[in-house]
Amino acid sequence: MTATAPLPATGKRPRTAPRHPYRAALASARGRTGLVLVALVVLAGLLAPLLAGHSPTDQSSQSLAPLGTPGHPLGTDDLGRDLLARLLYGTRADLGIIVLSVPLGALLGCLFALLAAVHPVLDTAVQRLFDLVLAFPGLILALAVTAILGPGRLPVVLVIALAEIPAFGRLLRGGILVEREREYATAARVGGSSRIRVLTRHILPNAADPLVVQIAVSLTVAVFVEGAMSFLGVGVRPPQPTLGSVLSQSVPYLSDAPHFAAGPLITVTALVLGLSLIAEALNREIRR
Amino acid sequence: MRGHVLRRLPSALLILFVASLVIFAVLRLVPGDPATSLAGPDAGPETVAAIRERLGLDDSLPSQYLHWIGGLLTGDLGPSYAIGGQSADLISDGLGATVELTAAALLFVIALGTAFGVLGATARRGWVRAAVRALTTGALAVPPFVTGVLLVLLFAVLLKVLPPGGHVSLLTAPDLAVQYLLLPALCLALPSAAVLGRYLKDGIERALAEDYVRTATAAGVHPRRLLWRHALPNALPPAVTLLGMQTGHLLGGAVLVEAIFAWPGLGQLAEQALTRRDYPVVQDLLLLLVTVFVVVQLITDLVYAWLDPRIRWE
Amino acid sequence: RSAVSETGSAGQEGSAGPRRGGTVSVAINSDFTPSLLFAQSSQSYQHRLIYNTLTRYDDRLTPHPELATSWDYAADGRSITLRLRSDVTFHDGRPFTADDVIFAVKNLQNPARAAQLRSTAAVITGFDKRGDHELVLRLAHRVNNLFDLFEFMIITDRNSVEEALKGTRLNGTGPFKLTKWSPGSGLSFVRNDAYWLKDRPYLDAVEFRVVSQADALVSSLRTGQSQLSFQVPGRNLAVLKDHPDLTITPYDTGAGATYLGVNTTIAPLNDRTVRQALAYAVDRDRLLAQSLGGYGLASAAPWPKSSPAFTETGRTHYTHDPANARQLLKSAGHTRLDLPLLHLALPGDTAVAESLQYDLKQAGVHVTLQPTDPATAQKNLISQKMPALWTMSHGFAQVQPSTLAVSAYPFNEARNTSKFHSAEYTRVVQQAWTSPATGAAAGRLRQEISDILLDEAFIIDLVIRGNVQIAARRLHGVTLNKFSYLDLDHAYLAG
Amino acid sequence: MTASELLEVRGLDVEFTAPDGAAVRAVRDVSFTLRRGETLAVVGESGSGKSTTALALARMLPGTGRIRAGQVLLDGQDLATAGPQELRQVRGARIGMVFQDPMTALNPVLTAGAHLDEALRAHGRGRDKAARRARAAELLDLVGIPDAGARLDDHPHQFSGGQRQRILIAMALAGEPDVLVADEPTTALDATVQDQILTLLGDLNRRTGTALLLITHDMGVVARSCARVLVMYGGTVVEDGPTAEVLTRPRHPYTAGLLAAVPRLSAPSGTRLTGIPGAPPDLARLTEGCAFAARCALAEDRCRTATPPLAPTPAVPGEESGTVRAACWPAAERHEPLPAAPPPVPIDRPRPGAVVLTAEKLGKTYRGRGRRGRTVTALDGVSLTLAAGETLGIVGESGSGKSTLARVLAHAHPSDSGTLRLGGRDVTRPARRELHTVRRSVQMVFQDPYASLNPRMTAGEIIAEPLHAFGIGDRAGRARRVEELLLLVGLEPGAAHRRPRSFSGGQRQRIGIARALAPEPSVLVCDEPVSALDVSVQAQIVGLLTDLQRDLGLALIFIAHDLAVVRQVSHRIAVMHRGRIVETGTADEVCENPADPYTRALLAAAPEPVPAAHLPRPRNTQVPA
Ligand SMILES: Nc1ncnc2c1ncn2[C@@H]1O[C@H](COP(=O)(O)OP(=O)(O)OP(=O)(O)O)[C@@H](O)[C@H]1O
Ligand SMILES: Nc1ncnc2c1ncn2[C@@H]1O[C@H](COP(=O)(O)OP(=O)(O)OP(=O)(O)O)[C@@H](O)[C@H]1O
Ligand SMILES: [Mg+2]
Ligand SMILES: [Mg+2]
Repeated sequence: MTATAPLPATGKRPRTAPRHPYRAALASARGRTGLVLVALVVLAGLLAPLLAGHSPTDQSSQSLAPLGTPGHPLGTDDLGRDLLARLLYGTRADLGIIVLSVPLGALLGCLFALLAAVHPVLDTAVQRLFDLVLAFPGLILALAVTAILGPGRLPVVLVIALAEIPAFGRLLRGGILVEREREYATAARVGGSSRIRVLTRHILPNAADPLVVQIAVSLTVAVFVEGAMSFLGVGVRPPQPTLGSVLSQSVPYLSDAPHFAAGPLITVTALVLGLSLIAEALNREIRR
Repeated sequence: MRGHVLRRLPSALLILFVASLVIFAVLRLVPGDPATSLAGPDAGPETVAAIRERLGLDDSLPSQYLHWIGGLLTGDLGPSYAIGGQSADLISDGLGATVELTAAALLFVIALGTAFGVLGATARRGWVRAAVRALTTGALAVPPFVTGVLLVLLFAVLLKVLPPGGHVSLLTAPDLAVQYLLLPALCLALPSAAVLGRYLKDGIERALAEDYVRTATAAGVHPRRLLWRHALPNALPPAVTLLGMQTGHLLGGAVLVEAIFAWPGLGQLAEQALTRRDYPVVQDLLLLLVTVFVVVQLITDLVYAWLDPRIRWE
Repeated sequence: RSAVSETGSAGQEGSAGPRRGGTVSVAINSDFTPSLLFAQSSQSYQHRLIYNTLTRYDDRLTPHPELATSWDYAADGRSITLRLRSDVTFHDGRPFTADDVIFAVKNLQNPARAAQLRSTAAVITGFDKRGDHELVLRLAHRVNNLFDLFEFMIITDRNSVEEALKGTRLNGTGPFKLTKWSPGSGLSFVRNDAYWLKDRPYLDAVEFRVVSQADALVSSLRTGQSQLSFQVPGRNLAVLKDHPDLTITPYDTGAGATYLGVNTTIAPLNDRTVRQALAYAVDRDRLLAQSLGGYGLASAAPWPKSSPAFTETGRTHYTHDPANARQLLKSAGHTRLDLPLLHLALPGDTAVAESLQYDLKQAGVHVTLQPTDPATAQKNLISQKMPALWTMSHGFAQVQPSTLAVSAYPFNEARNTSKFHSAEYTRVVQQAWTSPATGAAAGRLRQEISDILLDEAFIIDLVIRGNVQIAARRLHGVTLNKFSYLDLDHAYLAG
Repeated sequence: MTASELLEVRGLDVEFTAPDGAAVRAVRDVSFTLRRGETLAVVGESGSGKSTTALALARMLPGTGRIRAGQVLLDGQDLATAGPQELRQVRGARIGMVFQDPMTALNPVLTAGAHLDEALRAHGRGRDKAARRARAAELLDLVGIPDAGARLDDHPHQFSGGQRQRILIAMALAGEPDVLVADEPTTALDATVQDQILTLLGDLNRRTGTALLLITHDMGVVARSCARVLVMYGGTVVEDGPTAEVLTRPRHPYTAGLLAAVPRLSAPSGTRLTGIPGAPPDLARLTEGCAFAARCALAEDRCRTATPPLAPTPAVPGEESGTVRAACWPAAERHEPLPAAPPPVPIDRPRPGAVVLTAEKLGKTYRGRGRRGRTVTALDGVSLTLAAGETLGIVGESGSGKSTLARVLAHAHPSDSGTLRLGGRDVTRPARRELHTVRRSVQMVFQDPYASLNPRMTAGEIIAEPLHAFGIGDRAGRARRVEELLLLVGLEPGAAHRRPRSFSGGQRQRIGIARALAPEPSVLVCDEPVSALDVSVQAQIVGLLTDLQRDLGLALIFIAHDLAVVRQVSHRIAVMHRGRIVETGTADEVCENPADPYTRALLAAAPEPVPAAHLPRPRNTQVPA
């Protein structure tokens, strides 16, 4: 019998132990650009109290001041509130919403998907449940949920989470179905691992890859939904700014005072671009 | 194929049944009722009582539910409480407009989405890819209520080439109708087109890296045919599933876009009916939307199977 | 064909005189609601196109003949004799008679019709027909707002009222016939060739176009797709101001007023001093300028300038004075209050609420906004379930002042959302409604009502809003009655 | 260059960029010529640059690959510098390619006819659609697909693996190329199908004069189909010459090692194969000198410092000089042949003990999807016994039910009928508890070393998984045991922290074996543990299993479709065909006196790697001058 050298013969990536694909993705040019963009937006939100010179709700008689007004670098809105402050705090509020709602939706979706993996009957039930949630027009749902719960962050978070449940659930269910048939899962069962352990320790980590990409996509969708809800008047309780509410307040002035809308638009664009770059980088790396 | 449809029927009916319960329950949970909406801001209790009586809101909830479902089964959708007229008429009026809008938007989604996907995946020139990325990012980042207003400002107010809003039926004056349709359909389509484009781009890139493309390349097939004949058909089936889901979004998203373009469709009707708590109209309407979604899902499945020969209906 | 030139306002102003022909497109922000045909709803513009009323007020609330040619009050004020036009037919050709008037009154007495002037209609207890075109109405007691009722009450075909309430058939005597109602998109009218006013109307047709979104409404006017609208929110008016093809005409009759309502049963708002402090805390001028686009009248009292009850001292009874507000609060034993404020979850209302919130905060009153959808708000309003504070609009200040207190729910002496009761208020209101007084005596009674309203501050008026008419420059002769019924009898498109 | 030289490759250098930026020199200084009508084999172990060379010919390098230097002259036209337009005209029309994996090389949404149509229209063959369709049917017929006209409208998934491979060949032939490059066209196929394909290629070469460049790592295939052979190692050509010469008298030690590792059907049961020790070089950090030096028993000092050129070697007795070239310093001076591969060494193994596992009339049917789905009877009344310390070899063509049998025996799937006994206990349908204990004594090594290891876990975690499941040892104890197991299967303990992706196929198979051994089973079911590996690694794994059996007294089930390997390791052999065992007997008996016609067919189809006395049936009369 022969001695075995540690060198692999497959010619993939021989020398260094392979980096985790997520880390590799974030280290790619694409991933790094995305990361920087997202980080900028997140920092702006986190540091809002430091960066904003004003309270986002303080009003003055100076309405619709243009860009570069002394004391109001981004100008003011129709009620004379500082737009920079509203933008920063709005970003902060949006971040608060999406970091709550998307993971919540993801978690619930995954729980349902796991439930579906237990038994074919449950699987059918869960699938129909997803269909049901998907079938309801989102904005109508938003109106109803807010009417029941009253205004505030909670309904926004719930509506977004609800919308995300089927997205994550379907994805993970599909992944589990595919991975379950893979040889390594059978190998684990033959190796004596219990069903639960095979599911959680073997199948889940492999089925979770598309979820990571989906999270980036869902975060974008969440910002989108928040904006739509603000526009319909069922968003976060005023006068608390959100990107969506600042944007919807700016609509009557789009032709006369376009700077009103510019801040939130640029911020959302940066966030969306950043997240989609990250998602793309992850996608590429996972596919390798 | 018939077998497939038949097999899906029980679960589809189950969804509709559960949906009807949910719709009914949610509506009664929402505060406010049609009687107080109808009574006006200066009404006294006796007015409200009289209206409640007239609308049959004094009946027990189960009997109201059974009344509704019974009506549906016999083809009677009942009268509208608050808007006026018959629920069925209101819905069929709005349905025409919404179908026009959704169908046009769907066309846009398909056309733009394919363009985004194909160009994003294969364009040689960097600036084309950059432009596609900018467009898709913009379409996802700028909400339709802003896109809509901007489109109107540009095409209706400044350039004066398209009307700012309103609706003419395609059946009565197709040439005018198209002009009314263009902006709202585009506005509604943009986000979905961006999503589809991203999806297709990914699918095409993946397909182009597959062995069978290498096979075709080795046979000397032209790159254009590699894309259209080999890569795209493989990227399509999953995109069709996405498109099915997006159709649901388009129907739902119509609430905003219809308001911005004064489009008398189901979205507007739904909003109006919900704000006035016009129970029958909201109920019928939501159930209709759920039905449409279920049917679209079924169609999606069939199209998927048609596009992907590995899947057979039996 | 182009959908743009199709509707565009092509011609410039040529000959100045009236001219037959043409179609006017009116942009409305909410659809016609047939079941609210007899109630005052936010959208009553079509009423006077299809129907007529008995009389019509001028700006100083003097009634003028419409379907009624003349009238005589009995000396005791307990009956009135109406003489009616004899040359009027409904759109279906049936002649108009006294029976139609009797039906109209009885119809409004029905609670299911939800008519705001039901209390006034209910005063009419007897009908004496003297032939087809003369009628005596007997009143239970004297009222001084009977002509408000006549201004409000549309004369409908008594045989088709149920169809009218479903929106399927609206048969009236008015200058235009309704040809089609397409729910959600609008109404179409054509000229009534048999209109009793000879050679009127000038216009061939009128279109109502539902454009619910304020921005869309603005675009529709800017592009000439619509020639007339009254429903552009103040904030959106700025872009229309300099438009060459449009004229903006504010009516100072005050179709509605924005107010801050106070629930007087919730401590410490049961203390009048606290309520007065709130009235001092708000900056009405800023509210008017920033949230309402400057169209309206900042006023502490509910009366528009055209109202007989209007006084400048009443209007400026409370002005922005945060120091005074704080002082008053302190004297009532408070330095900081935390209260909820309900408002409608619509863009304009939210801006008003935000503005109020900021002003109140400066006086130490910290309010939490409760955006609420209209249906829920309505339910809270009429079932007296409002939180401590709310802001909404009320109507009825534009007609006889007594009507406000008997018909507008927020001010109702017997039962109002503020749950305010006072024997004094009840006495004064009843007296003002039923008193025979005219001239200075009537003025004193009105003053008493104003004084109580201002002093008790259970409804804190902020800004009186009138209708703002935006019309194509070549559209002339448009008027509104006191209840915002659009009158196009004499309207024409020039050039 | 003579007129008959069709393709000439000069000093080809191909480089990839690894994700970490390092340059991977996959092909270095490769030169060879191919004449019209010639058949040339390229052999070498996995990763030696065979595919890369082939792809570089038509400039179809994947990913970051690029030609760094050299020329590819096709009738004098340099393809290495040609533009896209020229390349497109060459691809398919002059150079046809057949790729390795027939499962993925066809577009799942296009019909067979559409594939051929595409290939035909790319070069304007066939005037119109109808003409192309007729030609497509002709081509399918040519490659031996029955009822060709009707099958044009079938999709790839409706064809078997062998048929798909034929479609690929038909596609390559559609452009009537001068050169056919076939990259491991039979690796995924079993012996009988492989035989058909090779016959087809040979016929084509003879009939149409198409030159053939055949890539493989199977010496048997080389011997059977090609007149000349090129041996690659570490990205370079190490030996080049007429097949008969190279396979019988290899000049390069690597070639010799490769040949020694090839199992012979003629070798008796219970012998040991000799693998080449060590592992292939890392192409990203090549140093001067012979790439094989580190593994070469004959290496001298100069081998490590200077790269040997590919030069004609001195003639050995009975051969014209200079027909064989080798890149080896010592070989350039040696006149006598390399020492012949040592004859297979019989190993001493204990006699089998008592019967541990009995299967009686096992049946298993797979039901297709849906109500009217096709059902497949994978096991049809299979009975067998297995004794302690015994190896039972199971052979049979692809799809004969071997894996299904293995899975049923290892309780990966339940059987539909029959009984299964373990040490006398009936364990056909064990309860959950019992199943757990059964699994402890019956373990399995899976067919596919790539798919059966969880890519997200480290080797250590994978091996520790059964320990965990059976509650063996505490954390530290398990770590120690993992270390032991790794050493036992010939891996460094440090390997525990790496993920499967960073191991070679052979190493992965070892991890799978370590996992299966972890709970100390008494029965080990090995499902084609070597089919996916090349010969030298195969020799290592087979040796390992034999040693383990000797040391641990394991009862082994050894599944393969290569009779030669099976004969070598097994005490007894069972031949499977269509879900049944058609023949059983001692290993030597079955191979030497097959009773069943199917067994005979299997034996006949197996290509013998070295034509000892009789040279490979030469398909081609042209012998290099
Ligand atoms: N796309 C790629 N990116 C980076 N390196 C690659 C790529 N393809 C091949 N290589 C490297 O090139 C070398 C030669 O690979 P090649 O596929 O030519 O080997 P092979 O001889 O065909 O092996 P096998 O028998 O496994 O098919 C390998 O070491 C591999 O690491
Ligand atoms: N999960 C499954 N579902 C349906 N059919 C299956 C399944 N697994 C195997 N089969 C079928 O059962 C038959 C036997 O398959 P099995 O995998 O046991 O063959 P094998 O002898 O191991 O082949 P190979 O040499 O290719 O590994 C084949 O026809 C195969 O198509
Ligand atoms: Mg290869
Ligand atoms: Mg197998």
